[in-house]
Amino acid sequence: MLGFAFAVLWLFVRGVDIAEGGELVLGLALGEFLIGLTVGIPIAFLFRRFFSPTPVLVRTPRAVLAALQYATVFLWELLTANVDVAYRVLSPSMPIDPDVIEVPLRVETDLAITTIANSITLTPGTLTMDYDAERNSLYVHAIAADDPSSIVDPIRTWEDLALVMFDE
Amino acid sequence: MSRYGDDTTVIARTATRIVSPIIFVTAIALLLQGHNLPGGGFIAGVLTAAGFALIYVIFGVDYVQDTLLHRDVEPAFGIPRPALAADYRTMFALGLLVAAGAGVVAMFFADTGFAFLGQHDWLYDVKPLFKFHFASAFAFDLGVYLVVVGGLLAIVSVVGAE
Amino acid sequence: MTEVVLAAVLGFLFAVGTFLVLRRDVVRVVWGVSIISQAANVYLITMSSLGGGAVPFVSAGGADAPATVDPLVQALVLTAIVIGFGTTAFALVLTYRTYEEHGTIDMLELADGTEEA
Amino acid sequence: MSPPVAVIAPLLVVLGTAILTALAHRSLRVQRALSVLGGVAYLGAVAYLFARVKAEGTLVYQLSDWRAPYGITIVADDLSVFMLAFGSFVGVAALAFAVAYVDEVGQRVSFHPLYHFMLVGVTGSFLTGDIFNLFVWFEVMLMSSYVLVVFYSGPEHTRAALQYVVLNLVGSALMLVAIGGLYATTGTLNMADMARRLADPAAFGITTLAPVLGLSVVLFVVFALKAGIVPFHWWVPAAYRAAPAPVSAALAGVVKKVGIYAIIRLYFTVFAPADLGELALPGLSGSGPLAYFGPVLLVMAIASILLGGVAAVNRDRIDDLLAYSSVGQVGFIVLPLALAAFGIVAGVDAPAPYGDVAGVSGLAVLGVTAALVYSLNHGLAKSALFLASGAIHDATGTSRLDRLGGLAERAPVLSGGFFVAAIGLVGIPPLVGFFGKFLVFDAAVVAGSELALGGALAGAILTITYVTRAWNRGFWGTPTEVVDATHTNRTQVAVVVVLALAVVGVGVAFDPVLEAAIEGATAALDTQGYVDAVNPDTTSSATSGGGHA
Amino acid sequence: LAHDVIGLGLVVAAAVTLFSAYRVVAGPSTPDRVVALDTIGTNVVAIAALYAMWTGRGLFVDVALVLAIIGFISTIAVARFVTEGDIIE
Amino acid sequence: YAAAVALACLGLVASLFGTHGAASVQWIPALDVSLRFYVDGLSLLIATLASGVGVLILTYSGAYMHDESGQAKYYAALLAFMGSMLGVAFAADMIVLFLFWELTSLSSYVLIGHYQRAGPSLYASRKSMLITVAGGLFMLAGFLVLHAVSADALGSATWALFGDGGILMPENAAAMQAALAEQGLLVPVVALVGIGAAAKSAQVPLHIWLPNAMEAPTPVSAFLHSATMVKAGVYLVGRLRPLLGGEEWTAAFVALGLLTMTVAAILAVAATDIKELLAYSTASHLGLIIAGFGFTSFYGAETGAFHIVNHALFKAALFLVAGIVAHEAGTRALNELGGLREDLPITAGIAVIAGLGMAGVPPFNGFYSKEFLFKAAWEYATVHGGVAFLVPVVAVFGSVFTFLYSIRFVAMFFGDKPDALGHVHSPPAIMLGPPALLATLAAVVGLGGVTATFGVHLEPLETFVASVIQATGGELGGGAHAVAASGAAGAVAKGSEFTYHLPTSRETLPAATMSAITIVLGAAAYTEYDALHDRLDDLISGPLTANYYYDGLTDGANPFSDRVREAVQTRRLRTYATWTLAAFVVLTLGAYAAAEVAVALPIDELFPVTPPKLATWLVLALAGVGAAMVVRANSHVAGVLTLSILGFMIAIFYILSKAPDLALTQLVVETLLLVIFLLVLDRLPAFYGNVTRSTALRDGVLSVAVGATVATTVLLATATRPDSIATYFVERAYPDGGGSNIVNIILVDFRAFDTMGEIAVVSMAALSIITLIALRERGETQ
Amino acid sequence: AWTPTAIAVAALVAASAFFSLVAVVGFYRLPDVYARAHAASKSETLGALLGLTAAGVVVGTTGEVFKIALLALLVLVTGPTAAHAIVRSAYDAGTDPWTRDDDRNDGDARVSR
Repeated sequence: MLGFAFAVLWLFVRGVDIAEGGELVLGLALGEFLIGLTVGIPIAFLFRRFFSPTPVLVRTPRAVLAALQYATVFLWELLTANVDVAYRVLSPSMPIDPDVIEVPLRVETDLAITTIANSITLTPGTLTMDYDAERNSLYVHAIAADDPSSIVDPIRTWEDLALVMFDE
Repeated sequence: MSRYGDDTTVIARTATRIVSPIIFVTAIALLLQGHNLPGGGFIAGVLTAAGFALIYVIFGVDYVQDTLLHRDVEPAFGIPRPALAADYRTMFALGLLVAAGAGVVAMFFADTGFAFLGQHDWLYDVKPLFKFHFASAFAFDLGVYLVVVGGLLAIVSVVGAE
Repeated sequence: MTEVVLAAVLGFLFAVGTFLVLRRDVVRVVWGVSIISQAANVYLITMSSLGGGAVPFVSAGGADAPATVDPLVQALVLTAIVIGFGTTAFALVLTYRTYEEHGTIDMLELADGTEEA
Repeated sequence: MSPPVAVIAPLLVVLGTAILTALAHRSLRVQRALSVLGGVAYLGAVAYLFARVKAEGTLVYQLSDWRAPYGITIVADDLSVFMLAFGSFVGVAALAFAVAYVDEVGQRVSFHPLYHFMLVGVTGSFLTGDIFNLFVWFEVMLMSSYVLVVFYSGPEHTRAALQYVVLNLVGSALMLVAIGGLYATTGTLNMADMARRLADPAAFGITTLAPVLGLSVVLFVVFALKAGIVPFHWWVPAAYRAAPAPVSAALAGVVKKVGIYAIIRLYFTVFAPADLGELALPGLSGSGPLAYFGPVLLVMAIASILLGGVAAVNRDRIDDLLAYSSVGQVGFIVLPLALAAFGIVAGVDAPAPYGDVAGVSGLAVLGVTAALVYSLNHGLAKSALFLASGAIHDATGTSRLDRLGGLAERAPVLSGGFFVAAIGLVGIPPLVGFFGKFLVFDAAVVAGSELALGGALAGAILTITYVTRAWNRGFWGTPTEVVDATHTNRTQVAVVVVLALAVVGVGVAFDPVLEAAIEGATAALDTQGYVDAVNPDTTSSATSGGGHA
Repeated sequence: LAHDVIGLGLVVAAAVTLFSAYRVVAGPSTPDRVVALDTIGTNVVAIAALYAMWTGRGLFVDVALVLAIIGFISTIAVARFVTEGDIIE
Repeated sequence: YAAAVALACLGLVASLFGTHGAASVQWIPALDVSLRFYVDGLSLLIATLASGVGVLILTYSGAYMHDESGQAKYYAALLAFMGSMLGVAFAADMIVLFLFWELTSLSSYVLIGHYQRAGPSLYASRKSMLITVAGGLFMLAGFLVLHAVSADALGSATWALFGDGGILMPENAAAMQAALAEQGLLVPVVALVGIGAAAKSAQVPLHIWLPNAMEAPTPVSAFLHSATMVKAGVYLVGRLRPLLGGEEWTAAFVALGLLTMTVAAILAVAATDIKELLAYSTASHLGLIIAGFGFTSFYGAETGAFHIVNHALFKAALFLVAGIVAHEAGTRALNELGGLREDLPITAGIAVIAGLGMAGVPPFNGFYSKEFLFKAAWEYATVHGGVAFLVPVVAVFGSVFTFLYSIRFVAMFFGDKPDALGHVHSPPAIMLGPPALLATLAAVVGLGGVTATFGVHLEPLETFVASVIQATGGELGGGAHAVAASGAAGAVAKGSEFTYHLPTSRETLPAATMSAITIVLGAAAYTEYDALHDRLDDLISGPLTANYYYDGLTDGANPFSDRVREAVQTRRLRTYATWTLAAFVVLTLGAYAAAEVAVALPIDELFPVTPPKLATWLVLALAGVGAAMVVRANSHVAGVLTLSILGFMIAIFYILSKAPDLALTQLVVETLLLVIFLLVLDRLPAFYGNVTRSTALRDGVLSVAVGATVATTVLLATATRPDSIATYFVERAYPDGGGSNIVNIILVDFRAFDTMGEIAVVSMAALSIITLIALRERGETQ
Repeated sequence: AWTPTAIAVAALVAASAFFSLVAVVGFYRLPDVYARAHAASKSETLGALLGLTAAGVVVGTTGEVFKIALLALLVLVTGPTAAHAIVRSAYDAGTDPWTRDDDRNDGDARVSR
């Protein structure tokens, strides 16, 4: 079934045109989808071992809602983040006092950790520097860290969103 | 699951896990749409090689070897250390064979020279869905693809295991 | 369009390439060689002196044949790029082997290693 | 069968063998069997092609029959078939020698595919009909020879290989420059089409032919670098010494010839009909690019004869001596080419056997024939000598002359082969060497240039000095103790003897060889025959793309 | 309007590569050369995409796609190299 | 049983007696070189000499060296030598003559190197090979000139000396000579052919290989020297005499001949061991023959022809006697051989007959031929007057020394025997057979002269020598001088009848007096021979002998070639690259200058400035700056990163110039190259070669020259836009390429062959890297 | 012409150009590696993102919207990962972060070469 995901990905890569000239023609997409299937399944077969137990995200419906609102919060944070980074960089006196703070994480499936790390990097003021495995905590380099907690608690909000999303 | 991860954090690993299927699917896409969009065997081969190089960089050769292809590590005689090099050699030899074979086979079809007059693309299409015209220039592209992948991967894995 | 700028830049690239080739340590020589082969590839593209005209892709269905930059040169360059890459990779590994054999990578006392047998 | 597929047969055979040996890298015996089988099949395919070309003139073969300037044409005319014939013979002999000479591990790892790829490059560049393809096959040939030179990666193997690699990488970049320029000026990549466009530029919208000369010089530099003519011969001594004996035999016998062939093909067929007006430099008379190349080639030939000969006199390793002497012999090959260039410019004609091809001067035919015959002699004799020195090196462990004495007693068959090949090099009749030298002298006499005659005589005398020296030091005299411990293995000696007999055989039955050489020379010289064998199509295309001049 | 804004974007991209190339050359230590290189890579991605818009045909987009992948790969490779020597253990 | 083989071929030669034909089989019809054999007097003479003496030598050597190793090689070489000598004798065209000529020198090389362990024999064999082959090459050059000239002398160029259209046929020798004369090629031809003949038959200064060739076993040296090999040169001179006979031919060969005669005779007097003495005497006698052939008068031909016969008879006998003496007595030094008469009686008899013949004492056979020489010299002097008179003087002077050393040789059989020798026991019969036969033949010829005065001639010899004489052209009528003393007796009435008898009539007085003077002077000078001997020794050491030049040449060549090689093969890539690039720059600029190209700087269409054009300029500028930064990169990593920047810039340039999949490949290739660089870099040490100013300056100049050349090439090449074949690709790519990506169609469909070659390169790159790494563990040369 | 898509395209392209410049300016202004990496790669990713959305809006046939969407996703994922890899390698290189008054709290250093 991750071959199936690859078939969908193949649809994306080929860029089949669905709505060309008004109504959607599914025929072409379906043809492309079958090609994706024949291409995706061998790749899945090749990398069967690769995706270690990607959590079969059994889509209990609450996780779907969590994923949706995670995506919207993420997009919004993305926009605001870069504005004040841009503002912080462009203002003549650079109000930055960078320091490294250490954030212990509550999630421990490594897909969750990765999404947390990436979303942190994209949200304002923090960059994940390092992650050490046995303490399960992130070293975050904050650029405008006046106090650690104001940096830590947006990370917590991301976490309990991710907890719901990956439901463990 | 064996031993690594001393200096690649989980983020890098899962990022690679997420990105590398995209690389491979893109490479295959570039191969398949070689004919009427920018693509072809070279770029597909080089891109797949880059994808594998990324995997070697993140996961290391041995991890790829024994978990991906569970080949035992001991190289047969006369092969440098990663035993993968042995079947990269067969891969690029196979690629050469496919490329040359595509040429020679076309020689018999239209009894012309060693190449492919406009490909008699056997489009076997079950008519309601797709029509997939399978060019025999594609056979040549496939040969080029296999050669480039085998060659570059042999180079990277041998030099990498160095 | 920009013959002058292009010619100047290309001449300059070749000059830098040969300059690097003439240095003492092997890595620079290999750099010079790879710069020269990349510059030769760019030079090939300029040979078609790309005037106006579209991308060399006739659209699907193949109606018209607009004046495209000529595709032949691009095919030649593509071949040259990959060939250059193969040989440069080989030259690199060769320098690495040379270093293993001689212990040093500068040309001078590569020069007066004794010859035996 | 409709288009002559015989032209592509040698290339396909060698390519197939290379692929199959690369595939079968598990077991050595399969590789050996495949490799030798492929070599023999390649020789058969070349012989068949040779017979076809002799029977029905030049065979042209458009790959996947796209008309000539648009696809790649493969042309097998008398010149390339002549070169291919003895190139393949030397290649296969070196291969048979390598099976017994190169050590086990090397062979199973990748000797056979690489060697066959080199043969692919050689055949491709002999047979190809367009310039970029020539470049690609040069690259194939170069690439495989890089590796074969570093095959035993000892210290001074890598050093020699490093210089060889760097010089040739720069060379191939320059070749790209020349090819791009030629494409920009003439607008085609096909040799026949290029000759046609250079013949009357106006019909193809070519305004000035002036840059063609410069570009052809750049191309010539690359070929001279490959052929090892004098200001470009630097890689020769090091590479030949570093390479294993069969590889250096193949390099000396085949790769050097590819350079010579490229020079002949490009300058005597493709660029000959271009007239650039009168040349401005003092001392150059005539209006073709050959007027410029005549003196250049002459100077380089004399320089390489003297330098090679003088440097070879006091070498105390056989393959060192052979390396320098091959630099000298290349001078002998290029000298008649220079005279042929004079012949074309000045239009002197030679007596009987060469004088009666229509349209080209007799001296040109004589010069090119002399070059072809001498390159045949050089290919056979020199590779026999390299293989003999490899056999000696393998049998006694060293190849320093001052440690070899009295080999003639301990290994009579091997030394007999060496003697015959060395004598062939010296130019004792009835071996080929004599006819090569004789034709060179004849060309010099017919051209009436004492400089060439003097150079040739000096070269001949120098050859005698270093050959007698090598023979006296190495083979006569009291046997030293390393010589007493020799046990030559027999395939090596058999291959050397086969090549020595080929030298004698070709010398005695020189008549067909000379006719083949003369036809090769005429094929090289009349562009008109070449052009309308390929006959590129003349769509004076209404739609001149891009629309500005 | 879109046409000349995109033209402007192109110039901006060229400027960005110039400035960050300066950083690649004069950077005090290796990592921030790499940072500069990586920014150039992603920037060129945007450039290619913009150029796709400029010529109106969309086939530069999968050039941009490959370019993004390549930038990422080269950054990762250099990042590993900077930490400790050989990349493939 | 090799003798049986020789007998067989003597039989064959005997069967050719008296025939007068030409046989030819095609060898290389393309060059119309064919194996032409022509049988006439001169060739028959040489052939009988070669095969006859060959038979005797073979029987003699059967006994002489039946205890040495490597006999099979020896006999094979000897027979090969005889066969090739027969070939030389019968060859009727120049290439075949040259073929057998070289074969004789090759087989003599093998024969002289027979003792392949002894050092001096190796030295001698190399010397002889060098000199004879070099001489042969000059002769080849002469033949080529003859061939080139015959093209317009006889209409069609031929190699044939005889047979139809042969250049030596009487009816067109004159045409050839005229053609040679007005092209002014006569002198170089005489010079080239003279050098060839001189090299072969050991004239001064190329005689040096002769004494050293003594290292060979005696039958070989006897065979080589006296009978055949040096005859080859003489044969050539005799053969070409009717062709090139004129006064510069006379001047050249008479001078050469007489000079050799005196110098070799003096050296023979100075010699200390018998074989060396005989070697020098061979050289001087050959000088005499060549001087004879040099004269264009009838006496000249008589001298040459008759002396060839006599010389073969007495010299072969003497060499075999010397072999017997050396073999039995054990030493070859003259001064401890003496009084060998009472225990070598019949050899003494043989030596006396042959020795006196060599001395030219009447009534032995050497006397008649020497008297012919005096006659020729005398009437050459009377005709030309003035300085021509020192010709007879030199002839007499030389023959005095000849008389001296031959008496010395004979004297070692008489007198008392020094006790150092012990008893030399008599040789076995078959070693005595051949010398005895030769001595009896010599005696018969000698007595033939005595009986000739009484009118009974011995018939076959005279007809035979007569046929030889007019084979060499006899009296060369070409030329303005009449025979001043045409008052010769009726003996020369029939033009080519040849007789020899004692001097009876009056007008042979000057010749007879000259010979009398020689005998008296010789006998007088013989008394203090030893004083004469050691005064000659000390004045011939040092730079007077040609030997010194030869040794200087060969031994000097070795260090000279080392210095050349050191100068050339400095194992620095820098010098190689500079030479290559310098040659490249010079040749290209020379070509541009030769073609006076117009470099046009098209400034004008810099405008209109459009944003992508601006972007490409920026990118290109940046590429240049990046390349410059690579030079100043202070660490490998920095260099690699800037290199990858350069790669990025070039990729952007491809994108901006609408080449998307080029950009793709360039980018990905760039990344992989970066990865491989990084993989390799951490293994290399951080070594930064710092440059000295001077080298940097030179490199800068060279690289600027290279850059300028390339820039001009770019400007020139893009100046014009011919209508290229790309348009065809554009409109045919879709219909019968079957795809809309023209580049891919071109790569895969139109020019698939390049792609094929190029994937071969990629796979070879992979293979080679695997090889480099795999063969690393056992990389030591075996 | 001021069609609404043109306005959207112009705005998005302007924004992407602006963020790219911000990344470069951040390059110069910020003193040490982390801050540089932090500002540059983050706003650079955003710049690329906006440019891509502009391309998404503009492009002709909708065949390539999916490609651009995929490209956006790719930039979104690989951007921070690359930045993270770089910062971690810088951190392992032992260049300590610059703080306003050069004092540090509760961090440890692990140096390997």
